[in-house]
Amino acid sequence: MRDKDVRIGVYICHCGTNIAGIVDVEEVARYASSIPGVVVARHYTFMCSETGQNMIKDDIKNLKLNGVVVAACSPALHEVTFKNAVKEAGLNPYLFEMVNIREHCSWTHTDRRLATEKAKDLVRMAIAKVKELEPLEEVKAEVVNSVLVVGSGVAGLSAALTLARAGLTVYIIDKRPVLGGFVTRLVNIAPIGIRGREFVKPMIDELVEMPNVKVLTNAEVISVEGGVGNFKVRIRQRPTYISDLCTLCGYCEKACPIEVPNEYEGKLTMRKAIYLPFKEAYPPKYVIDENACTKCGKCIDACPVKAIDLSVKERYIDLNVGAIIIAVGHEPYEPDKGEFGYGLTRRVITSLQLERLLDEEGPTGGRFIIDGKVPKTIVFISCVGSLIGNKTTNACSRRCCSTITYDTLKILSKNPDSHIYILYRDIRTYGFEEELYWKALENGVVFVKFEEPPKVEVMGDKIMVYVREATINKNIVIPADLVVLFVGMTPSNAGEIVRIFKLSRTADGFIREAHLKLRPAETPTEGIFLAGAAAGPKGVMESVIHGAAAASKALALLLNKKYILREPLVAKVDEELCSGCLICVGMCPFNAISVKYVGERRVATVNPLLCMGCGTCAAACPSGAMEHNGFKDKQILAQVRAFAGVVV
Amino acid sequence: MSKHIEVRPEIYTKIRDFMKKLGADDFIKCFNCGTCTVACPIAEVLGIVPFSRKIIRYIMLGLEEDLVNSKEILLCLHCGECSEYCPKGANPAETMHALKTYIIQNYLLKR
Amino acid sequence: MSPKVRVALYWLASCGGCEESQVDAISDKIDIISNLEIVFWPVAMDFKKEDVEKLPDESIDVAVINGGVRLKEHVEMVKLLRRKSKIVIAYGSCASWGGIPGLANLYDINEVLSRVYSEVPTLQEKGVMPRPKSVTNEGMEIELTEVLPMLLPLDAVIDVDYYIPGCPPTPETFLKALETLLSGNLPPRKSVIGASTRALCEECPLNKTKPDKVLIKEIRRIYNTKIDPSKCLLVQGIPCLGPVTRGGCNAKCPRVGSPCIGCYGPLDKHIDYGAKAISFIASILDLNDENEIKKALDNGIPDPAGLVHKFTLPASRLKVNLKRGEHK
Amino acid sequence: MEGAKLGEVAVVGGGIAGIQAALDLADTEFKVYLIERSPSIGGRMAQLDKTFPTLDCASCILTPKMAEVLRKDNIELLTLAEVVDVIKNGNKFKLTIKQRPRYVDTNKCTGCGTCVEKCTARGKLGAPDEFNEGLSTRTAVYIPFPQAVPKKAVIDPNICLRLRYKRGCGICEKVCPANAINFNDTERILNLTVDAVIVATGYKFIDPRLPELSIYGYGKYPEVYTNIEFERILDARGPTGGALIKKDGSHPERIVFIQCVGSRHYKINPYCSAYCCMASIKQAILAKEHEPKVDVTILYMDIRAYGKGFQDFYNRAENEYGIRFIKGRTAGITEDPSKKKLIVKYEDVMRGTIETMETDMVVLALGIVPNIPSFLNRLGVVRNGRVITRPGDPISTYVDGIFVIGATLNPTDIPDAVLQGSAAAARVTEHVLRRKTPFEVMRS
Repeated sequence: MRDKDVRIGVYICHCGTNIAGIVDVEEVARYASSIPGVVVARHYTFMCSETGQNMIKDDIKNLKLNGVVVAACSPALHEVTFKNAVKEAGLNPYLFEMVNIREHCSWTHTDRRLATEKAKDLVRMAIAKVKELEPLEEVKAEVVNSVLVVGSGVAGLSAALTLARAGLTVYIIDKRPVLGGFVTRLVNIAPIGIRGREFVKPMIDELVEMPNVKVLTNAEVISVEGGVGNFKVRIRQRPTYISDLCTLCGYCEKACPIEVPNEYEGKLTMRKAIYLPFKEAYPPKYVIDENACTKCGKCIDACPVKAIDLSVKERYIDLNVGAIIIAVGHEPYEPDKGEFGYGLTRRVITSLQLERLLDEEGPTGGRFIIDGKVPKTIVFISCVGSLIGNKTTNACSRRCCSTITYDTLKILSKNPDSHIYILYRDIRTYGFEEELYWKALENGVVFVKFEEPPKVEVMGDKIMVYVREATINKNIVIPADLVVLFVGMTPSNAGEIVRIFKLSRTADGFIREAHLKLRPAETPTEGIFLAGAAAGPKGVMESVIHGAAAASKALALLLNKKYILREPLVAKVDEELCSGCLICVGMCPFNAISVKYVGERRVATVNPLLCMGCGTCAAACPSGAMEHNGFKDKQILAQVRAFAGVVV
Repeated sequence: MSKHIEVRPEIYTKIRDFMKKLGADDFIKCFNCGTCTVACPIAEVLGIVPFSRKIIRYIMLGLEEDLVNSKEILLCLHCGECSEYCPKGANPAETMHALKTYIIQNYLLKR
Repeated sequence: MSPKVRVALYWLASCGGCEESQVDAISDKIDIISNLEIVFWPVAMDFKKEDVEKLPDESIDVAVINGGVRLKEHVEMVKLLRRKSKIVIAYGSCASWGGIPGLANLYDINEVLSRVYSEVPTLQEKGVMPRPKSVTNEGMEIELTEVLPMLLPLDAVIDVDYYIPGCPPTPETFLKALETLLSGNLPPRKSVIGASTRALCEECPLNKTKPDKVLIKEIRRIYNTKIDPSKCLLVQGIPCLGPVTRGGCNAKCPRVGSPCIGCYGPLDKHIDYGAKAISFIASILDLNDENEIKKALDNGIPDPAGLVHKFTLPASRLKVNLKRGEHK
Repeated sequence: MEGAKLGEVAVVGGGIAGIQAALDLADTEFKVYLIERSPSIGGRMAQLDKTFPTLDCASCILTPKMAEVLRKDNIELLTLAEVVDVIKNGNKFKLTIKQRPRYVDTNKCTGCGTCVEKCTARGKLGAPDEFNEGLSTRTAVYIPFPQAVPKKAVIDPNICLRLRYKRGCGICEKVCPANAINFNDTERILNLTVDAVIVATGYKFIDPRLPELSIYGYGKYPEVYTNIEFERILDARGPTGGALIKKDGSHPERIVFIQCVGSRHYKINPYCSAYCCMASIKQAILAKEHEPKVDVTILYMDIRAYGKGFQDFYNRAENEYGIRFIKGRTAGITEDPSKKKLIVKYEDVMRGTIETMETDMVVLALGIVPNIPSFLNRLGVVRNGRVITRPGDPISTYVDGIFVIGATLNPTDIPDAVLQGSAAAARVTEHVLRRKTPFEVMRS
């Protein structure tokens, strides 16, 4: 209790006429000065101005104030201003309380008398709280100047490259055996027309040459501890079995007796259990598909440089990083068998398989043929898995419309005689990409808008696509040689990522950002940032930008920084009272509470760097041992008592 | 599924080529906004909606029979309002004009 | 030899368990007994009210009172004892916060009386209500004291110096409290003596078996659950009140596979024991769907007041005299 | 602190993209000059009532960022300032900036508003209030809007009686409690040398009075509004105090939104303006929240609900708020003078019928054009009215150190503008640090 020798200064702001127009500020100041413990109460046109701040500073020094109340605008606007003023005058800034008598009072009320009464109530409550406040010190923590980038798709590469170029140490990991992510499967990135693998190649080339970059493939994060500035991350790296001696000679592949569908070719072709994912793959060596490999050892015998060792075990790597960027990307929607005819014939393909068919380096050498024939009539069905289909995210996948129109142009340039129909819900070629839509139209592509999703029936050589054409008010059928399902983006492993990093997801299943509009590259956990399609459907260029934006946040946090300061408004355990019941540990959404021993006793302890001050633990603590700095029961109750005069 | 009308891509190509020769193939730009229908002074009066968008749809879908049976084309007065308002420059008026020729060549003459 | 400590013992609305625990505690402690001079103990010895009235004020060193204040007579007696005593101790849960009889506060007093005197099966004549004044068969006029509309904890009527919690307090608790009192180093007034300052979990041997995160998907009841007595009961879904209840009993119940029911009552920081209890149970219930939560609560806690306020209702913030059924 | 700076950067444009870039750069220890043409930062976003799809109050989420700009020691804010030229000089850029006079000493002005209250140039003598899109008037000395940053008065020399006639009035000078009025203030030319320039000059609306758009009757019928005007009507800080009312003060029974006005038009903007579908859906929802009985129709061509949470928002508008979505474009708006109703004729494309709708208000979802400052033209990074950037890095121009973000580049919504702002800050860091010996920073 600071009650006896408490010396409080109260400052009421006019905010021009914003507050003073409705609230009788003089009356409030007079009233405040009558409250025991208040040494001085003043009012001024603009407390936030230089003059206003000096008023507070001088009083703190001259009148030896040990508590300050400012009644002004929203703390979101000027709490920092006044805190700094209080600090500069030599008083602990946590002995200051701000009251919002603008948004909460003058702006919401019209009756001068009642608004003034309310302002008095609010001021009285704040004074009561200040009497119970305790000085607090900011938490200062050393930072590790390195960043972990989880995922090596375009977004991850973009982030890693920026960070590495700026000089931070970067760890980039991917669960796949090679870098590059989803984009490596694309033949054209709309609208720039660069092949996906070629797009990421210079990024990867630059990155792997940098001395401050460490690449880990086949690797996944399995646990995260610590907090902003100093995360302790444990990574599991599955064995690659093949050493850097590999010369890509390919003898192993020839010797391997196992064949499985090749996912890098959209499963249109087969590959061996030991294989090279694609030409430019990094790391430049063969990989073994653990699920397919029978460990028969034929490859070992075939390898002329003895690069293969099947006895390698998985390993665990512990990293210390200052920040983490989550760029785990998306997975394309995989239609069910029979969904729009998929899986019933080789002539119903997904947009991904289309990419491979259009690629000069793809299974058909870039000739647009299926089953040896050039498909003449081609029907595209858009929004499969995003807005229509068996399991939808019910969210637009954003990039498909531009890609579809771009792909039709590509097909028409190869086979000008093709007839292309695009069945769509809405054409969403936003921004300048509308021009792709216009180009597709001008090249004779027929667009049919549907309300009810089309139906697909396989009939011998032809695939019949049924849809209602609204303009002519008739049901039409298109006998197609090929149907391309434009599949949406679904969250990639987001459930697992969300669990490990203690994040949350939006209704569509993608990872939730700190604020959809103004903090799209951050997560609610400080020091963990978000990039690319992990946060929601995104194009290649948008992922580049998102990656750079996430990197910017990490740079601001870590570049040339030795320490970070955190507000001490966090949860704190009274170890004397804690019974070690562990209820709080399970409550913390940020993994900030752990167990420690005081002698024989087990008690909870809060890592102030991880605690985000949400207060959940304090509410859950059954014994009252856990309290929230600045919002302790006694402080809140003092306010309640001051308001209502009731004994609580 | 017998109620469904079959789309005829080759007919679409045929008509498009024909129209191209007449310099009237801007219709392929049509993106179905419906402005022409509202702009047309006779569409509503004569109850021939959606005109001229529907006619363009017939071509796009290769529904030749529907097309040559469309008396609407013959009713068009070529006032040019539709082309004036069309935000896409698809020139529906020109299309109607050229289609008259097509109908006459392919339907009336053959009969 | 120092003068003996003058002690008065009195019971209010009580089951007698408290007396048993007192006797258990000191019956073989000759050194303690020989130090005490019992001036009033109507349960065990023939003392009358007049005996106390005759004593000078503050001539009793310690008055130990158990049971809740249920009758007008109780009010008179405790006020008398307060006047005559230097230290008054609320002994047991009933005196401290009302105890189990306090659950009657959920009902109107007339409902309570009607339940007791006319609804429950009896061999006596049914429906005979207590009358303030009556004449016995022998022609003697007798007076009965009145029942108060609510049961009150002791400190609602008089100032209480110390509390000894428990239903009943274990003999060890009582001995520890006596030790504290006799040490001469008295703790601040109004504190709990003889028990722990921390929650029960600390002294529970099962606490070690808790996983890092205590989250449950279902609330189970003991009558239809096969309990593993070697594991934390809370983790098994049993709403054990160990985390929210004052320790000091040495976790007697959880030790034998029975959940803590909260008889040692609130901790120093609690404003409302029941609210804290329900809040922590709600916190660990790891369900998100509204219907699932409702199902879990309906099945697991059919009588919420009976669970979280079994011993503390009269001392809680819920001061309303609830009508039947409204507490659900 | 000066020595610790990584470099100096000019951010041109104080909208949300520029603000974000400036904040990130300041946090990364750059010295930032934030150059804004108007008297306050905030840009278009400051004019918005709410934002889609979260319906967050725009000023509630933007104002803290604006206040942060003021608080950062690393940011020097230049308002009323326009960059007239940028010359590349080795690794540096020389900027010539023209700063218009404010006639108010910002060091003295406390933003108390006394001068605004007393200013004689008001009403007919005032000027259209830019913040309210001319739907109300403002005085000659004014504070642009309640949350303006800096919250300092500014004098409009075009209508100020004292500045126009060089004598008389001057009442503001007399009433100002801080002695902040300075009628002798003059235009200044500032020169800056910086390591990099970020351009975030935003966009301009298509003029609704263009001959091609005359069919919509904007300017002819008073109840035809542009969407930014309608936003001001919805806003509590707006000309109607947030009341959804027509110019005659009555409440509308029906509102029709017309999409793609000046967008997706071969004679105006062939491209899509990307923001307007969601903006109209938002405004439709807000209209419903203001007046639950109002009947709202959106005439669209394609609903471009492409961003995160957009489709959900669209579905909610249709299913929860009962907003009607009709695919179709109108060919014109007429008025029934007897009923004082506007008549919108359109084709319901999905039903193939011509419909006529009587309505009280029409809101035009206006197309937008990148606002490209002329110095970018001179730097040679503009072709056909668009900024040319590197393929694969959409914010970096071919002039190293010049970055372009937000709607200057391409129609962009707020989250994308914010991301580009941060990304540009990252690009500047790369650009400046890589120019030094490689990995110097890492070794230190």
